[in-house]
Amino acid sequence: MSNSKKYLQEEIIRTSGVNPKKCMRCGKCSATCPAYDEMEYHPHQFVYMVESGNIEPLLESDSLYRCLTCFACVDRCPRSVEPAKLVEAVRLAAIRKQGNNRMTANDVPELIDDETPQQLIVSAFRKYTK
Amino acid sequence: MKFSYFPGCTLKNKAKSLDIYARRSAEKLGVTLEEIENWQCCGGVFTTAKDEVATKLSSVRILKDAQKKQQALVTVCSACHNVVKQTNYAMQNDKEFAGKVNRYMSEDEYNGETQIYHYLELLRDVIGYDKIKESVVNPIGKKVAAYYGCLLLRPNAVMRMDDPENPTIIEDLIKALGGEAVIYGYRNECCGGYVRMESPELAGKKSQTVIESAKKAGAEVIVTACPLCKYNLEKSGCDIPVVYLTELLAEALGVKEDTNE
Amino acid sequence: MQKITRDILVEKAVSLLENGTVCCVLGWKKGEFDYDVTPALFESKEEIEKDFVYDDFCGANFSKYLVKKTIKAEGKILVFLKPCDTYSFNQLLTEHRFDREKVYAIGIPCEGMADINKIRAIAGDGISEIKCGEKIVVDTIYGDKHEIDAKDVLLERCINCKSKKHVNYDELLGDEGEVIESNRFDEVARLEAMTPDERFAFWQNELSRCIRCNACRDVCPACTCEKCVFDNPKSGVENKAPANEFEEKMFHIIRAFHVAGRCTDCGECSRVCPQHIPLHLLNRKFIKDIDSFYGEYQAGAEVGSRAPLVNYTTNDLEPSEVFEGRGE
Amino acid sequence: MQRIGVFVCWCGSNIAGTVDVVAVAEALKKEPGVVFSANYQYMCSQAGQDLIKNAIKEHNLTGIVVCSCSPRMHEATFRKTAAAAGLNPYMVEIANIREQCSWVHKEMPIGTEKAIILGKAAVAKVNLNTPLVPGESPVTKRALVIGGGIAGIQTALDIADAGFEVDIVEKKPTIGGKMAQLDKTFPTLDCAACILTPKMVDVAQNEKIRIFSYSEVTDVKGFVGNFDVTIKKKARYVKEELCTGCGACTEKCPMKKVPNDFNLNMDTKRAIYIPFAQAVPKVATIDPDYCNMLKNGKCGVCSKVCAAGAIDYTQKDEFIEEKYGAIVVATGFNPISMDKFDEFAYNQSKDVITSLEFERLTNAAGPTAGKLLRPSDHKHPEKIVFVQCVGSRCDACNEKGKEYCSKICCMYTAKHAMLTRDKYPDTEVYVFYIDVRTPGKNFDEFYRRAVEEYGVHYIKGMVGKVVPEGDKLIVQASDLLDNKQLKIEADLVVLAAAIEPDKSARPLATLLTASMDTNDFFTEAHPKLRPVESPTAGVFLSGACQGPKDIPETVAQAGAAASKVIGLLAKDKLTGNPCVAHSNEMMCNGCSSCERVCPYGAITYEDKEFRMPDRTTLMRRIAVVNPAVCQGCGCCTVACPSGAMDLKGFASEQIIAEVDAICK
Amino acid sequence: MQVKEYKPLIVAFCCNWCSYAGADLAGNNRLNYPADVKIIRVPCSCRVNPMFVLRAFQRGADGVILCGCHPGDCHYTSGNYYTRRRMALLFSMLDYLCIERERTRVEWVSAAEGAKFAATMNDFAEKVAALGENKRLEDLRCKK
Repeated sequence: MSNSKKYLQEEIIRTSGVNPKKCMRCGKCSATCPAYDEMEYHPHQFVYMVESGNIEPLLESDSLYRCLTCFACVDRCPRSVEPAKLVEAVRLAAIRKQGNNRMTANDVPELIDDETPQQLIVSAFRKYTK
Repeated sequence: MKFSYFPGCTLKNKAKSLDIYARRSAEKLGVTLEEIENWQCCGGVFTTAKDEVATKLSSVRILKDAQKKQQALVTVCSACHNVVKQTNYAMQNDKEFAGKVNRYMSEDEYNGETQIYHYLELLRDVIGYDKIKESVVNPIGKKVAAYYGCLLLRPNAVMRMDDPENPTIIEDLIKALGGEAVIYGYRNECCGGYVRMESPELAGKKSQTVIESAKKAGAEVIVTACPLCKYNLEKSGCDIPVVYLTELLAEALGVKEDTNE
Repeated sequence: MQKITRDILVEKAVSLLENGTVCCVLGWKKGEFDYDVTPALFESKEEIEKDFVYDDFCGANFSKYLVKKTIKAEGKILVFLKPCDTYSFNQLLTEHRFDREKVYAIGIPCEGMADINKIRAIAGDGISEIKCGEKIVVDTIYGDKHEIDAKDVLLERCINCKSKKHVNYDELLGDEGEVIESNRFDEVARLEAMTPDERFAFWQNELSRCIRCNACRDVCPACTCEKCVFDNPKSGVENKAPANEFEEKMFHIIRAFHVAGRCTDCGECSRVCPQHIPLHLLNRKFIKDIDSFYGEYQAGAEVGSRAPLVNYTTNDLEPSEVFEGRGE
Repeated sequence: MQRIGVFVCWCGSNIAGTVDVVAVAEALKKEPGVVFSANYQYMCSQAGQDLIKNAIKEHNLTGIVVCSCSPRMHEATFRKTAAAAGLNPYMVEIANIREQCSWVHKEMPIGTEKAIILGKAAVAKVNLNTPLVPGESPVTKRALVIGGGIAGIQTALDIADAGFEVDIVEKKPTIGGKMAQLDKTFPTLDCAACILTPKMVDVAQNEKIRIFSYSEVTDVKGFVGNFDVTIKKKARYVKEELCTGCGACTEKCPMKKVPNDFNLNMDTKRAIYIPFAQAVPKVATIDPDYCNMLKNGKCGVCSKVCAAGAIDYTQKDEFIEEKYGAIVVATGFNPISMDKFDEFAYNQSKDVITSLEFERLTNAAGPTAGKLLRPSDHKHPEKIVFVQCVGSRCDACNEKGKEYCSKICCMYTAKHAMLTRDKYPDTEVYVFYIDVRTPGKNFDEFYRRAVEEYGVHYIKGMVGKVVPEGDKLIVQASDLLDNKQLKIEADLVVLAAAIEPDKSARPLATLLTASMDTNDFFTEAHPKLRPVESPTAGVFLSGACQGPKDIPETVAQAGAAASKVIGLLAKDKLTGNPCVAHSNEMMCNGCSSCERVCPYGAITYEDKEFRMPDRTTLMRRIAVVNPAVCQGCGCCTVACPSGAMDLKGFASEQIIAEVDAICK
Repeated sequence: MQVKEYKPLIVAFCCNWCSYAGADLAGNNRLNYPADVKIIRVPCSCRVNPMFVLRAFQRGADGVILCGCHPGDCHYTSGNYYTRRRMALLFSMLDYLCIERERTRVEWVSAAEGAKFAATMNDFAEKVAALGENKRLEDLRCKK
């Protein structure tokens, strides 16, 4: 593994607090995931790809923004791997890069209606911007 | 009984009824909710990354304010509750994180001492469903589907509210209010949450699954504690009413129409 | 000044003796000097009324005496226990050293006991009379009179009192106190923070004064062995007097290790040491280490608790890890 | 003063190449107590041993030191040599000058100097040696087996076969255990009852075996060869000796709504019941929680219909005290509770069941008479999903499950899947697995048959959620190889629940002072070399109480445990290791420190009367070591504050003498 | 003047079941370690009384090492767990009294770890040799 890959991997493991080596590849996270069908890479792949250092494809993938952070995988994982936290760390690694904000304030008016709760807007900002 | 109370931004705006009925019902049940002064938005979602500090400070401030008043903190909105509770858990268990936060904060150290109740826990554990049952004046008399979503119950290691896979806390409340609780499979499945912003289709699909499941089980009304859940369900073509559980409660307790106003 | 007076204790002792609840009373008796209070066994009302004292010099911890006295006594023995004494009392019960049924224990409050050495430092030599009251009033043979505030001359162990709570008694006189957050480990921490050479010099200075009088051992409530290893020719460590320079150090390490996990930190060893060696700093080192390695443990806090040295967990600290994580 | 002989071995050039053996022998001759010293090429040879024997006799030696190879090599040899010459074998000490000297050092002067020091240390020790005689204790030639499942049954039969009396204590009203609840057994698919019930009958008919059913062990005292055990016979309100097992009472009892635990509460029984037709003993038992007569004195039907007059509503628990030489633990296992795994909806739908419940559903004597019908509506299920590893292989931080693999689930699931397809070819069967683990004779072949011949769909992946919807169960699962999330509309979901030791094991272990691991499985004396013995002498392990096991393994271990018991009971007396702890009662404080650290429970306390110099007497509490139980680790000697406790053969004095000799 | 080369004196207490066998294995494999190391066989590391350690220092040992089975592998199931506590506390106390901490050690050596035994002894002997003679525990008042 190249140094930059290794650094990225360490960074993600550190910020997520997840040890992907604990995974026994049962796939229960992906079995449980409500956003599975919309994802290019599924929760168990996140774990496996972070473990093997193959993180670039994840950084580029929309899958990062499909995770609903519903914590179902965290609760059901028999190995306490907590895949959602890993997805979150990879997402942060992506949007923390300069110019990688996925949404700007200008986009908002178009996306909302009269009933949109504030909660949705702030949540989306937390998720899509740094 | 007095508690510190954090309504959160949506409850001051689009979800006013969630807030107002919570307070009225609490008063009726002998509990005063004292709103924290000068609170800020919790941020809507909890960022699990250990190095995210600034985004969690507003939650810590809320918790510290409650601590200063020596009160337990009550929240109603599922999202606020989740964020504040997860932040508090991190303050208790992640020394490094707590250290960083405390360096930001000017005053005394905070290490997660504040006790947090979701409004439902306040009803179940502090007031008691028996007492609520006695106070009911308008029994609901409907088939009500409790919609938990994800934020109330998970992650269970932090939330510790109920069995995350087979919860009863809302169903028991519905029964106490004279309604019939409808059990259905997707009551703890995510509505699609914030993804509504970017992918209404995904959010729509998730919400429809929930709606269909509830309807199949015979629900006449769905209750939730989360403004975003309500919004998502309603935007996804839900043809049965989605109401806040505080509204249901206020109605049953006969305080929905405030005679003082 | 003590909150409870001699008269209350005497009245209590006499009534329990007269109504037959107890057959004798373990209490404090005036010695040659006012400050020289000694433990004594009183068997009659007259003896008690004549000689019983209770003042700022009643530091003696009676728990140990119960080991021998209860075996001989026909009935119950009345014993007065200050909060710190009750911990020793419990520890001895844990070790089955006496029969609880043969003791009537009265917990009495304690405001801290006076250190005669500190009084001497103020009043000088030639103390002829000391009266304990609101103030400690000292007369000397040279005609000087000193009024001293008891708070200024407390024993070290009382300054760092760890508990005002009685953990065992049949009857309590006065109010029950609380376990106190004390600073008793500060001095140990200060020593730990020294350079090895400084610390070596410190201990060399202290321990080299030892005259092996055995006062520390004889007063220690944890030292109740039927036969002490230092008196046993077969133990390999027998010695009566320091034969060479190593041995007082050896003596004190072994003694501290012997009581490790069982020492309640009553501080009697330092109180009685005629050479003023701060022996409690050895015992407290063990207590501090035990607390930090294996979780907090207070010997004698409850009867029957399992002392840290006769206990383990499978993930205990390794001896090699002892020096890690101290910023060294 | 001892008269010590020193014998320095050359071991060819092994020692003599690096150590000047003559110089060693000469130097040691000057040590106190040494009266003879010799060197020889091979001390362990016959000639070498003769040299030692002759020297012992000729010089009236009271102790010998052999400077040679490791004591682990020849200590036993030289002890025998000494014994042959009339010297107590424990008066022999070995100085290890080969493995720990000549072989690890290169230069002669260094090797020689060290060998002399090691020799001096050995001489110093021998000077303080005392003759030791191993203790003897008699053996009660009877065994107790706790647990009457297949493990206990097999152990009892094997022990009885060797001619020893055995008692089985079983807490349920009948022996048989889990195996009696099973339908077929893998990998041969013979019917469990057909192979188990004959063994149960054998037990009942064997004159050497007594069954205490509906009974529990409440107290154990004593030690290997001499256990005193108290057994509580719970009141069953039926006189065992009178009951004929005709079953009339169980048909007439008006209390019909009693959950039938034998069928895992999937149907009901009466308040007076016989668990199943082949129960042993075939005796009725009244459940006091449901019997109206016992609860409020109103009924008495069973008493009226019992021709044998066996019903006795006034029966009380009875305590029996028995003596045994050996105890076998065979307390077995249970599936874990599924309460914490409700993503699988076990508590939400009757049609989500555990594998053991599935066994009952397919068993001809089960609640559906062997027809596979769903518990909710008794319909025939058309699609069944089996979920493997439910609660097994969980992370230590995971508060829900067990860390270990439950071992038997892969095989029984293959069995269930295969039998379902065999009997109901129209039923689709899915098995979700993480790994299929089949290490056993004919096991993998069996699993392959399920896939290849019976068309069971094995899918690599786990089930994430089961949603009851209408009369279906929506099973949401991963297909990892196809990288898909599946949603299967199933009629029945079967969970392969992890297994755990029976709850009665932990308190029993405390009674026996037998050690357990964190999962409450009993620990072996050695995981490889002594797998059926507990570290506590005289306590043996049989079956799943030691770890998850299938039937063949259980039976094998049961036989192994029995052979160990037989080996013990065949002896008239037990000879112990004489190097055991010993307490000097004059110095003992009775403080219990030694007892707390003893891993064998070898130390007890007694109050002893001491005569004092002034002719008075006093009672003191003192520690007493049972030499038959002590294994000689010496932990107590350090825990003892007064130094009253010492270890024979490794006494403090002796070790200090060695230290002194080395540090001189 | 010729100065005699300083050789440390090291006492090693080894449990019979693991470490003593490990030492034997080091011998079988001819793995060298200094002859300064002298082994005393004990049934279990828990037989070693802190007094023995002090005795060795008193009599001039420069280093004392205890070897036992790895935690969890004790022949007597729990002996080494007690050793671990006793020695952790003893060593900490010796350090408190300024006995150089490198003079004491506990090492877990299994019967299969001949190489570890030799490596441990080499390392320990080297560290002790670097400290020089044990003076502090031998003599307190005179040798300054």
